[in-house]
Amino acid sequence: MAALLETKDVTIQFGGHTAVDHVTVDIAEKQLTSIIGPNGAGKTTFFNLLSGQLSPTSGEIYFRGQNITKLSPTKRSRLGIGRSFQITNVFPNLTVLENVRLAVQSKRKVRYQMMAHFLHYKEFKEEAYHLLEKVLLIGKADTVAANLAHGEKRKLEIAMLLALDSEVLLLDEPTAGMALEEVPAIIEVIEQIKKQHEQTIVLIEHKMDMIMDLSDDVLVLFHGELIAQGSPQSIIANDIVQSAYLGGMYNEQLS
Amino acid sequence: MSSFLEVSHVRANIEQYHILHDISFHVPKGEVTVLLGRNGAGKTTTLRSIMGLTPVIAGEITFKGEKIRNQKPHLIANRGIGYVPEDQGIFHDLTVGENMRVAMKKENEETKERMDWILDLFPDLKKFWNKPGGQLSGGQKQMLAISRAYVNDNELLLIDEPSKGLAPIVVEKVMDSIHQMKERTTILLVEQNFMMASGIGDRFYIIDDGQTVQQGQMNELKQDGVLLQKYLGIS
Amino acid sequence: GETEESGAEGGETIKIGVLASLTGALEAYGQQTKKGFELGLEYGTDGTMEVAGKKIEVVYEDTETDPKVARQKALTLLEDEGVDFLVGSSSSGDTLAVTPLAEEYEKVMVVEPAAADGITGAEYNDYVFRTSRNSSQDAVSAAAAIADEGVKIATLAPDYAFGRDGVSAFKTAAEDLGAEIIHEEYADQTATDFTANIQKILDADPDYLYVVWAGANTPWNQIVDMQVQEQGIKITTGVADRATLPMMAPLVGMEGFTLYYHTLPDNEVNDWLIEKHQEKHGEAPDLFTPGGMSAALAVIEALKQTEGSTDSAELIETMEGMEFATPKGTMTFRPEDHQALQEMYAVTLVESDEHDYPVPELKKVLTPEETAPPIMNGK
Amino acid sequence: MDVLFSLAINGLATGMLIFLLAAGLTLIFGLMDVLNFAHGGLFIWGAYTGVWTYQMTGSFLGGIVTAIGVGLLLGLVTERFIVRPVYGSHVQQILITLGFMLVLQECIKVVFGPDQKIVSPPSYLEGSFIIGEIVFINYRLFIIAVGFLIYFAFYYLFKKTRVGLIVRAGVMNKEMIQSLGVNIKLVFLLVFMVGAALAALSGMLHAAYSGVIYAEMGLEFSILAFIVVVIGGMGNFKGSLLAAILVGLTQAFMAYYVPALSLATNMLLMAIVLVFRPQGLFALR
Amino acid sequence: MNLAQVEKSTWVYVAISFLLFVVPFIATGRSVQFLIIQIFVFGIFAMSYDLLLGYTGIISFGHVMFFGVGAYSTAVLFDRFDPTMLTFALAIIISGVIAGIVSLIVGVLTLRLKSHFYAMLTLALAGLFLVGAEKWRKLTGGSDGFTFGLPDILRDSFALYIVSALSLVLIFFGLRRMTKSPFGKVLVAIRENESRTESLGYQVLHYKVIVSVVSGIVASYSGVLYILSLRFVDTSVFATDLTIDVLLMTIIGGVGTLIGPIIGASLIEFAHHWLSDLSDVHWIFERWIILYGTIFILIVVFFPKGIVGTLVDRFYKWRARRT
Ligand SMILES: Nc1ncnc2c1ncn2[C@@H]1O[C@H](COP(=O)(O)OP(=O)(O)OP(=O)(O)O)[C@@H](O)[C@H]1O
Ligand SMILES: Nc1ncnc2c1ncn2[C@@H]1O[C@H](COP(=O)(O)OP(=O)(O)OP(=O)(O)O)[C@@H](O)[C@H]1O
Ligand SMILES: [Mg+2]
Ligand SMILES: [Mg+2]
Repeated sequence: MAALLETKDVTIQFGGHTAVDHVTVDIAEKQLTSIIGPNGAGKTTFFNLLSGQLSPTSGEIYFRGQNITKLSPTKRSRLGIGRSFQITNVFPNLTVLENVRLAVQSKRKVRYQMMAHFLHYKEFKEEAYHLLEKVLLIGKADTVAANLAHGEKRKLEIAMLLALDSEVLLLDEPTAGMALEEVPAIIEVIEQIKKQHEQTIVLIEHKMDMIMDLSDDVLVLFHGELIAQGSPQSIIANDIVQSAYLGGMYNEQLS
Repeated sequence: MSSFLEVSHVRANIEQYHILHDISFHVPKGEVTVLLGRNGAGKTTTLRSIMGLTPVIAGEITFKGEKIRNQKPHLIANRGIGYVPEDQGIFHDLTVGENMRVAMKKENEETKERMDWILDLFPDLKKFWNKPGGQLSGGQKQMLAISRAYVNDNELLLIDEPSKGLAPIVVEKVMDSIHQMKERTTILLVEQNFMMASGIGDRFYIIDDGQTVQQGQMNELKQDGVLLQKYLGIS
Repeated sequence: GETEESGAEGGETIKIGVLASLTGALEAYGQQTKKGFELGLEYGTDGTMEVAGKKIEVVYEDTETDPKVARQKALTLLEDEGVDFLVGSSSSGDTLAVTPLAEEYEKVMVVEPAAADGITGAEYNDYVFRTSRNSSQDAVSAAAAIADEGVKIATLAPDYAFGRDGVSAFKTAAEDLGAEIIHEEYADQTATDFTANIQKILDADPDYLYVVWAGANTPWNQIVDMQVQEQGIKITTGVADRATLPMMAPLVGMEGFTLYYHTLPDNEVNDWLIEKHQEKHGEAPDLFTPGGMSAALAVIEALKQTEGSTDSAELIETMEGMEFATPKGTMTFRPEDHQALQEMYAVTLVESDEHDYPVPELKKVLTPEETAPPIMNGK
Repeated sequence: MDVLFSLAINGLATGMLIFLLAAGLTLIFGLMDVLNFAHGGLFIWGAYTGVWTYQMTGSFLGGIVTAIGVGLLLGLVTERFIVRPVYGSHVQQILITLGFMLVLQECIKVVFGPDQKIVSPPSYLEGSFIIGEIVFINYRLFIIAVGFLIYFAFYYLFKKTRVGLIVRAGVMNKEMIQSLGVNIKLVFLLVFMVGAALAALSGMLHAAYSGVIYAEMGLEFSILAFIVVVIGGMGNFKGSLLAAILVGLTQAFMAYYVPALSLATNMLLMAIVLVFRPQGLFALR
Repeated sequence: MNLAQVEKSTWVYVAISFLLFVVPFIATGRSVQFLIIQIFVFGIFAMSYDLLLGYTGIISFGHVMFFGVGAYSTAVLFDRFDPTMLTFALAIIISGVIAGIVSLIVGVLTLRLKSHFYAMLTLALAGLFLVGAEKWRKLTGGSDGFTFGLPDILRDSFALYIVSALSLVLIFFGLRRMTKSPFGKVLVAIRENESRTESLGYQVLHYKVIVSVVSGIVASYSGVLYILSLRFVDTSVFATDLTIDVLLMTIIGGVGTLIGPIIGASLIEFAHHWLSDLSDVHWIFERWIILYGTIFILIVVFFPKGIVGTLVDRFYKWRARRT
């Protein structure tokens, strides 16, 4: 399968600390790749490198064979790399609907239009509503984003990412803090995308059952290094993953 | 006999919205009590009301027999209640060490001991002692938030979703640590991770739409398939 | 505006609008002008507030030292109050924002105490007469007080129009008298430290240091601290209002000049002013009080000569070359640029028994001819 | 060489004076993040009341004590009634503190009259002496000493206590610091009062330095203080001190060597620093 | 455009605009007209400021530099050339171009900075403009300033009134449309969360520079009108006081609303005018500035989001409570 995103020896250092250490991976097109690893292993940092929030100290990043190492987040987003954030990152004083609408507007490339009234673009709003429905947030469309409960913000975050409709979706712990009963709905959304076979998803999660169910491919980061890559089953059998990431309780559960 | 922490018929509004309608529960000393419920049910708001951060318009909250409803947050905190907020409340520009230092109410032998225990629990914090809190990874921030509440000799801890963003092995450590503290400290927990909740909880309450709708012993809940399915979507 | 009515029943009235900074940074000056103007009217009309059978009405407006407000107030005066004369104001900017209105409404404006040369120079118009001295007159007086063949002079002035103009006028006048300007130093007026500037003056080693200064942040302390006088450099400057005298205590013995100090002029009008001012306000008149009075006297004298006519053409013709008695002796409006030629005073700063601050002592009256500034309106 | 030294020492003194001015703002603006445009008002009230006492009693020290007392009191009033409702909102802070500034400034004129007031240092601090070719001005040496004294006092305070941390934490997340058992309102109040007292003290010291005080001087000098706090790096005493000295020295040397630009010194300096080091010279955040 | 789609508020504004043109037939006094012209001028200036502060979340302490550029371009042109309408047109164009270039350079230089630092840098640049005007006396006349002639039409207060009113109305509707356009929505997004806007695929710096150029040009135009009404120019057109004034007007009216700054400008101009007139009523009011300052304090207390902002808020709450 063709690699959509590739990194070559990507490294980033913060002061003396190497957060991502010579990582070389291929992320296959239209697949769901998961990244796991202990806290502070460099998963989010790796996302930041892919999406352009950070630029690597050394190494290169390719998207469809094009070197994008030096491109800004904006440019990468326009190329088709969209992301959600681990720490909720929305427009706090705008309504939920407006948050999503802004993302839709960007996708439709209406960026510097100063003359037309925004209501002129009704379909943006409709699309935004549609997305809110998908993530079970339709009832909160007119709530100001700052007033959402934590789990609701996570859903909004996902809706905004979906709105961008980008080729690559980078999802950073989308379900952290989401209620047990609502996680399935989100998984459902992800599964649907997977089924459509149109978008490439990269997922960071600490929920192992989700990883096992959804992933085609799993990457394991450890102290910034890529220590394993493979199918979910092979990864879970990995000793280091077992001892240093999952710990005893998970084993008990498995057995 | 009034229990350790008693919340009865609490109602709270945020601006013009009624968020809590009728919240009642009690937390016995030395136990771990867990609040469960879906997103937006009002769990966080309940903890904030206890802390004095969200004003209560009706009902009563007593701690060790004393009314603490709508007292100033710092007075409530100084009664020996620690709080780990949902959004972690890290002081981003302060280093990990400074974050800890700000939290310390006293600096004595006991605190020092506890500090060693904490750093043992979360070695990452030691490693990044001089790093600004804002630069930590999501999970590291969560560890820091928990540690800040551990560093003082609190009688009651309110912890909002501690497992969020933590690697499975760290979740285990946090559970361990709660077990260890149980002798001295009572804990009120909001948790979405049922494995963790059921692993350490003694009692549970389910909150739905601003009301406490169910309560009971954790062991019972684990067995009760109907309840699990109805409120927690677990089958 | 604030109206003071008095005088004859019935008959026509003549309305005068006075613009001054009654609040803000130049408040003190504005108040002096106002008091002087009031007393001027009283003196000029012998207390009747009437001239040529018409009663006089005055409206005072506060310009707040803001050109926009000045213009707004001037319009109010010209339009709503329908004044026949404008008088004012405390700052040159305020004044320049108003003089075109005087021309437009064809009303005579007596400028007092704004000093910028431009008012009777580049920005001159026929309706403007100035009773206050202009910056060049200051400079010429200063030169007259110290300049002589072979005297070496350095200058220190704030780095903006007032300082620059003052120095350049002084330079011309002093060089005419044979002196040599060996160093010009300009300082940031808002700075707190002038020692570097003073250091350079010390390096130049002149006989005299001529200081042009206005505003509150003064260099005097530092001139003393840097022991300028001890190093054989004599200081000279214009003596300003009473509030600044205590600051000049360390400069006792200094030779300089002033446009007014109440003990200096020796004439009836001044005697009357001192007495009345003491009676009314409990203190002696200050720097710009006689100016305010002179403005009033100029207006009254003009009206007397036109027999109460407020026709502007007639007034202008009358006032050009008009002589009128003021607390500073007889002033004359020069026909070419309508600048009043007037006495200035060369003084020495001496300690005083009465006050805990030094006072200027008359060295020599500089006659109007001696201090006549160049004509700068191209006529 | 002598000139260099003389410029340096006078520049240093100016810098110290500016530091005193900026010290209060370092607390209020730098640390507490309050855009306090009324700072100049605290400054003039310190100057006027201090000078009044000094001239009534003849005691310079009395004047200083009065200024500090008035500063504390005004700080209390300002924090409690003006600033407290608007923490966190710069836009509201600008409006309300500017309004209060006008009130403070105008009240000076009501109480003390509109005229400027003349002051001189006490006899024991007056005058100057010459060593070699260099002139040492006594009062400036005194200012330098006071400046260092205050700097070290606060350096020590922040080193030894949690005050600095608590204030910074409180600005970042007020609810959290309260939940940790800190009465942040009280801390803010006290820190604000100390900042106000520093402003008032510097007003008094400045009065005797420049020899004259007037109501409008407040706003003029507070802009300078803002500049120093920003280019020093917000909330950092060391940064403020060094930035203030930098401003003082630059002013002195520019006035001597590049007089044509001396009018623009402060602004140029600030523009250059911010273009090349946008976070200020010694950023804390 | 379908008339039915036009927002209700637009009709209200259109109606008010028409009223503006009736006013000079009622208030014929020149001093009243001058006062209202000042409100228009500062209304325009404040709207341009609100574009930065209210819509994009940028606090600038140097906005006066554009105002001053407009003022001096006009004054110098009228001083050097024959005062004709052609010169006026030239003045508008030249000042717009200079302001555009200046704001482009300033924007590119400064807009990368964060809040306080940006504010202080603009303060510094405006300060340098002031010093420049002070130093370049051949052109500017320094702090003494100079007066200049105007074409006969513009000397007429009524004509100037119409010109200013028309400018205000056109600029108001123009900017309103801009803030309601997709572009304007992105500005608001930038105000709320810059980095998030970036990761949605918007180039934040471009937006900021564009908005600062638009704002600079509008501000310079208000400077042009100001100087026409004053017919005298001095360095005070670069004074920080003016930035503070416009800041106050914007905040008092309510940031993030365009009508707010206009109301703020009216309030400040009128309050100033009336309060200072009070001093004749009773000596107590000689210190009217105390009252003036107190008004600011009270506005923060009773209208925390500015007058318009707070009223709009209350209206929404009231509506929410009814439903
Ligand atoms: N901006 C930054 N400056 C300095 N260090 C940073 C920065 N961002 C991340 N780090 C450090 O890099 C390491 C990797 O962080 P990262 O956020 O990528 O971890 P993570 O794998 O996402 O962990 P988690 O599961 O806890 O979210 C951590 O040790 C963190 O402290
Ligand atoms: N400031 C506010 N204004 C309006 N509504 C609010 C505000 N804060 C919270 N809410 C609403 O109150 C409800 C309860 O919120 P709360 O944060 O207590 O939920 P929660 O049970 O903790 O949810 P989660 O599991 O997602 O954290 C939510 O529906 C939320 O939208
Ligand atoms: Mg992470
Ligand atoms: Mg919650």
